[in-house]
Amino acid sequence: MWRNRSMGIASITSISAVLMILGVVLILILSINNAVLDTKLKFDEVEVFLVEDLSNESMDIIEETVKEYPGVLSILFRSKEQALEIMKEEWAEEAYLLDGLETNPLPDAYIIKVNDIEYADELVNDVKTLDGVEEVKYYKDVIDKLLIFAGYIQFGGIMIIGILVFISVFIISNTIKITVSSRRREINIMKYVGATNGYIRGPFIMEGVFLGIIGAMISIAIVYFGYEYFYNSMNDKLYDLFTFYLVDPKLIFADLAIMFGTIGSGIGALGSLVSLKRFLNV
Amino acid sequence: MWRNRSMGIASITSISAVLMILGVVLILILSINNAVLDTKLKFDEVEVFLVEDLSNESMDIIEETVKEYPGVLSILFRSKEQALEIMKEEWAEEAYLLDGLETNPLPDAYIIKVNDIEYADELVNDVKTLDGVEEVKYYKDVIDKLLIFAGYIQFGGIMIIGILVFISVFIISNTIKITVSSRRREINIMKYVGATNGYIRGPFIMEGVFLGIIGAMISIAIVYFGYEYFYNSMNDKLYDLFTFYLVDPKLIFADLAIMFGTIGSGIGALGSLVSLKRFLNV
Amino acid sequence: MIKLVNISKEYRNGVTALYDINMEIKKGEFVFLVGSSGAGKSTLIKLLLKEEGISRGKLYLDGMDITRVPNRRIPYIRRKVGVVFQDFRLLPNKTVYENVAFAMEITGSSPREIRRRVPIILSMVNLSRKASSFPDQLSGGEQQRVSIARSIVNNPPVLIADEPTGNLDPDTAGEIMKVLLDINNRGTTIIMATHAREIVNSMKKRVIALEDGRLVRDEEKGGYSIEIPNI
Amino acid sequence: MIKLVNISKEYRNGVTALYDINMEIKKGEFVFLVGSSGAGKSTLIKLLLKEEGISRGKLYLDGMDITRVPNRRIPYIRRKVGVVFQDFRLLPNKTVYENVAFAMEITGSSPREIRRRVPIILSMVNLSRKASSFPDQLSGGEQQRVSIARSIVNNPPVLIADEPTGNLDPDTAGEIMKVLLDINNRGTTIIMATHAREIVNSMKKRVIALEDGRLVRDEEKGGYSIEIPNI
Ligand SMILES: Nc1ncnc2c1ncn2[C@@H]1O[C@H](COP(=O)(O)OP(=O)(O)OP(=O)(O)O)[C@@H](O)[C@H]1O
Ligand SMILES: Nc1ncnc2c1ncn2[C@@H]1O[C@H](COP(=O)(O)OP(=O)(O)OP(=O)(O)O)[C@@H](O)[C@H]1O
Ligand SMILES: [Mg+2]
Ligand SMILES: [Mg+2]
Repeated sequence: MWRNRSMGIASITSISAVLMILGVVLILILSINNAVLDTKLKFDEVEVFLVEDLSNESMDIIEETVKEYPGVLSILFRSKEQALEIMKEEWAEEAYLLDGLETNPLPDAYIIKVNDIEYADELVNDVKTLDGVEEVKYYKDVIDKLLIFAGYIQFGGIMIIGILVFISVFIISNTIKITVSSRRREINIMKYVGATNGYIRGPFIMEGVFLGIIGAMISIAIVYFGYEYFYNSMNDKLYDLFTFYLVDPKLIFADLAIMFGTIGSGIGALGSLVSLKRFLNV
Repeated sequence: MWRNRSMGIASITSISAVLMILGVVLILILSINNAVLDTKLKFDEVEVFLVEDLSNESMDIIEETVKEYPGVLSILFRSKEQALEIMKEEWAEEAYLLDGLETNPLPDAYIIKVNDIEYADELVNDVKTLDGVEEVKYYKDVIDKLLIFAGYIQFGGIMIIGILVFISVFIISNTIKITVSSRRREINIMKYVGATNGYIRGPFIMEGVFLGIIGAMISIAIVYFGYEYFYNSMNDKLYDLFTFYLVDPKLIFADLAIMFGTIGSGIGALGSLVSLKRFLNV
Repeated sequence: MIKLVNISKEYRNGVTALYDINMEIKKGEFVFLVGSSGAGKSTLIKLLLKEEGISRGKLYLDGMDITRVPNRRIPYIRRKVGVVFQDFRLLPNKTVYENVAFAMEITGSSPREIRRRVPIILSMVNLSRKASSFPDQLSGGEQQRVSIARSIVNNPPVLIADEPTGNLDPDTAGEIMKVLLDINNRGTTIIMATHAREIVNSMKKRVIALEDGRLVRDEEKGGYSIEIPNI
Repeated sequence: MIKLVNISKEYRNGVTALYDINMEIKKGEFVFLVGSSGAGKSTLIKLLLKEEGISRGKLYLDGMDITRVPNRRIPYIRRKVGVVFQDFRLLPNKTVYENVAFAMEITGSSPREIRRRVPIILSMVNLSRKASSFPDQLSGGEQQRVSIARSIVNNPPVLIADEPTGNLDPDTAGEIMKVLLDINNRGTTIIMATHAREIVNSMKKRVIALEDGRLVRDEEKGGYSIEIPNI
């Protein structure tokens, strides 16, 4: 009785521990994904700066050329005056610096919204060669860096999850192996009395699944409430910068529950099966 | 034979797994600490903006007042011209905007370097009331936000480590409990033949320590080489922003080794002791 | 019922426990298996139970060749052969009642049938008072009687007993022998390995003697030793 | 050597296994403990070995009161009392040789002494050939002989044996009894619980009989049962 209880607790603990870490890493990855996606959306424009006093014809050509490209959502003209206004707004406190300007040194520009900034290279190269285009600016570099960086973190996270799952399956199958091995005598006796493999296997697999599901439930509870608490306290403090990208706990609860339940009971069942195998050949 | 081997592997795996995660979290916390420390150093100045054409007397008073404060490292005068130069440098590409200025709208200022920006509140409040001071700017808010944020992350990290250590001690002591329980008969027999508790305990504790140290060695190797690889590949790609704050693997190796070794063997020994206790009362 | 043809058994560590054994046991027979310690009695029983593989020779049960059978068929063979082990082999987490009931459960007996039969069997081996005890709360002899109860509860056509009276006082042993004789009279074939000279000599049943792994004697109405028991 | 005063034993589950036992066993005596299955023989032995606590009464060993002793002193009491268990209790991961040597190691014997003595003891119980076998490679009787070898290897002043011949054929049992008599003649006090009527009757030693937990007979040169053995 004591032996089984202790080993059950061990199994549940390992399953919960693994799933908890899995949950944390998952939330991290999801949040980073969120951030990357959002940043990509924000940087979805190409700025085309024009030479001073461009003719209407040249402007038409530019507009036409741009509009032909797939992935272009809209093209908008921004006059130098509008640009200065926007700048003043953005500078806020330091706007007084702009008040001292003699003339408006900013150029007219087209603002092109695109689908996905990653595929704007061709567009940019083409537009650059057009008459009357002074300079083309877009945030490809920033985005590229960000993407690579996010990729690294995601890769790292997935690696950690992979290692963890591997380790956990190992620990759990070992725990169960030990449970089974401590019941070796019991299994042997059952076999000698004429029990079939299925008859013996049944309860062990049930137990494995049961332990797995309990472990999953515990870890879901801890991860969910812990994360919700963290999420809310972050939001209270208004660290928008960061918490803006945190996934909403409510949105992931169902996914977490299904995922943890599946993984937990799967590991439990598999662990039992694998570890029983060697003992059933009596 | 097989039983012991399998359980040994289970113990080693759990110890390694825990220490590995511990290592990753540690490195994360250290790196964040680095970043915070560095940011704090960068934001170690208070800017005191002066009204236009301030008298030398008022300036002297300000200098004297400031110098009296403990924690003030230096006080430097920055003229409006110097300020504009610096601004132009910083703006680089957009410096042409400043060329259009009629007059220099920037104020003269004192730049006060302080020991720790966190304790500059009093200084700032005092200086604000002085004659000829237009405005005082320092990055207390930014730093505060950063600190609180870093604090959260560190707190989270330490929580995770705590939970992990707890879980791991539990798993390991359970694994060893199971090892011991599977040797219950053996221990009983030894006791009946007249073996003392010390005689029986010895090999088990040795085994626990041994397993712990092997687990520690494995996790050190994985964490160290894995992190070194990550570190180097990040440096290659020159993501200075981020990798600047990563701790150098070479610097932490010794600490990691000592820490992991101690924790690993400690957990092993403790686990054995704890789990043996109930079996020795025969 | 059981037929052994030229059977030999060599253990993996090189010990040859049985050499070239031939015997045939008919339905309803009562056979004593005797021989000194290490002669090969338990090994022979392990072969009949498919607990150990057969090195050479052929083994038949009920006309079927069971020398080699796939693992999944072994449970069904074992259900035909009740067995009392020298070391009892009781499930430590189950009570006496549950240990016996368990043997019925695995063969798919109905709960009602189990509730009816188990108490009868327990009273046959004089253990009704201990029905709710666990094995480690029993004396050696009591554990042996549980083992016996479990082996006969399913009414197997063959019953194999490895020293079923080894840990019993003569009175209890006598009662157990009565139980065995009783089920033997109802048609169950019984093979009993034993060292109990008095029991063998008094029962006047077939005796098969092993000596260092060889069959050295096979006698109807034999005695424990070779000298003919005084009449 | 051993003195029991009004000893009773009640197990935690409420079973009272011994009632009010009084006896005194002198140094160098050979005592048979007889009684039917469940009479309390093993329980009495467990009390002597401090395996179970004593419910009421007093127990003396070698003049010392050992009714209650701190746990850390128990190993030293057990070293004075060699024991052969009904269920052998061999270490499964050690060979026959190592199982016997182990009992010497824990008492701090020198490796040389161990190498000298273990083979002698193994040949006394006729197991020299099996020295490097593991317990599960032995027959029941062979395991019992290992258990006997281990119990006498340290020359304990008292030897307790719980049915040491239960799994042995009469010849091997006779040899074991010769070994026990031999060490008894060298001064070792021996208490042997047994069901072997022939052995008890032929040895003419002191017999203590238990019945349902009560001491019902204590006879010098007694027999297994109450009727005086025919002369
Ligand atoms: N698993 C095993 N591996 C190797 N040798 C074994 C194994 N089991 C038994 N033996 C050896 O085979 C021989 C026969 O053993 P077996 O158990 O059949 O004897 P037995 O007649 O039942 O003796 P006993 O009356 O003492 O129980 C012995 O020499 C024993 O040491
Ligand atoms: N651990 C225990 N807990 C409860 N009851 C027990 C325990 N051990 C033994 N008993 C009971 O105590 C009584 C005496 O048992 P004991 O083992 O002393 O008998 P025994 O004389 O050695 O019998 P046998 O000859 O069958 O070995 C029996 O009724 C038994 O069921
Ligand atoms: Mg045998
Ligand atoms: Mg007993």
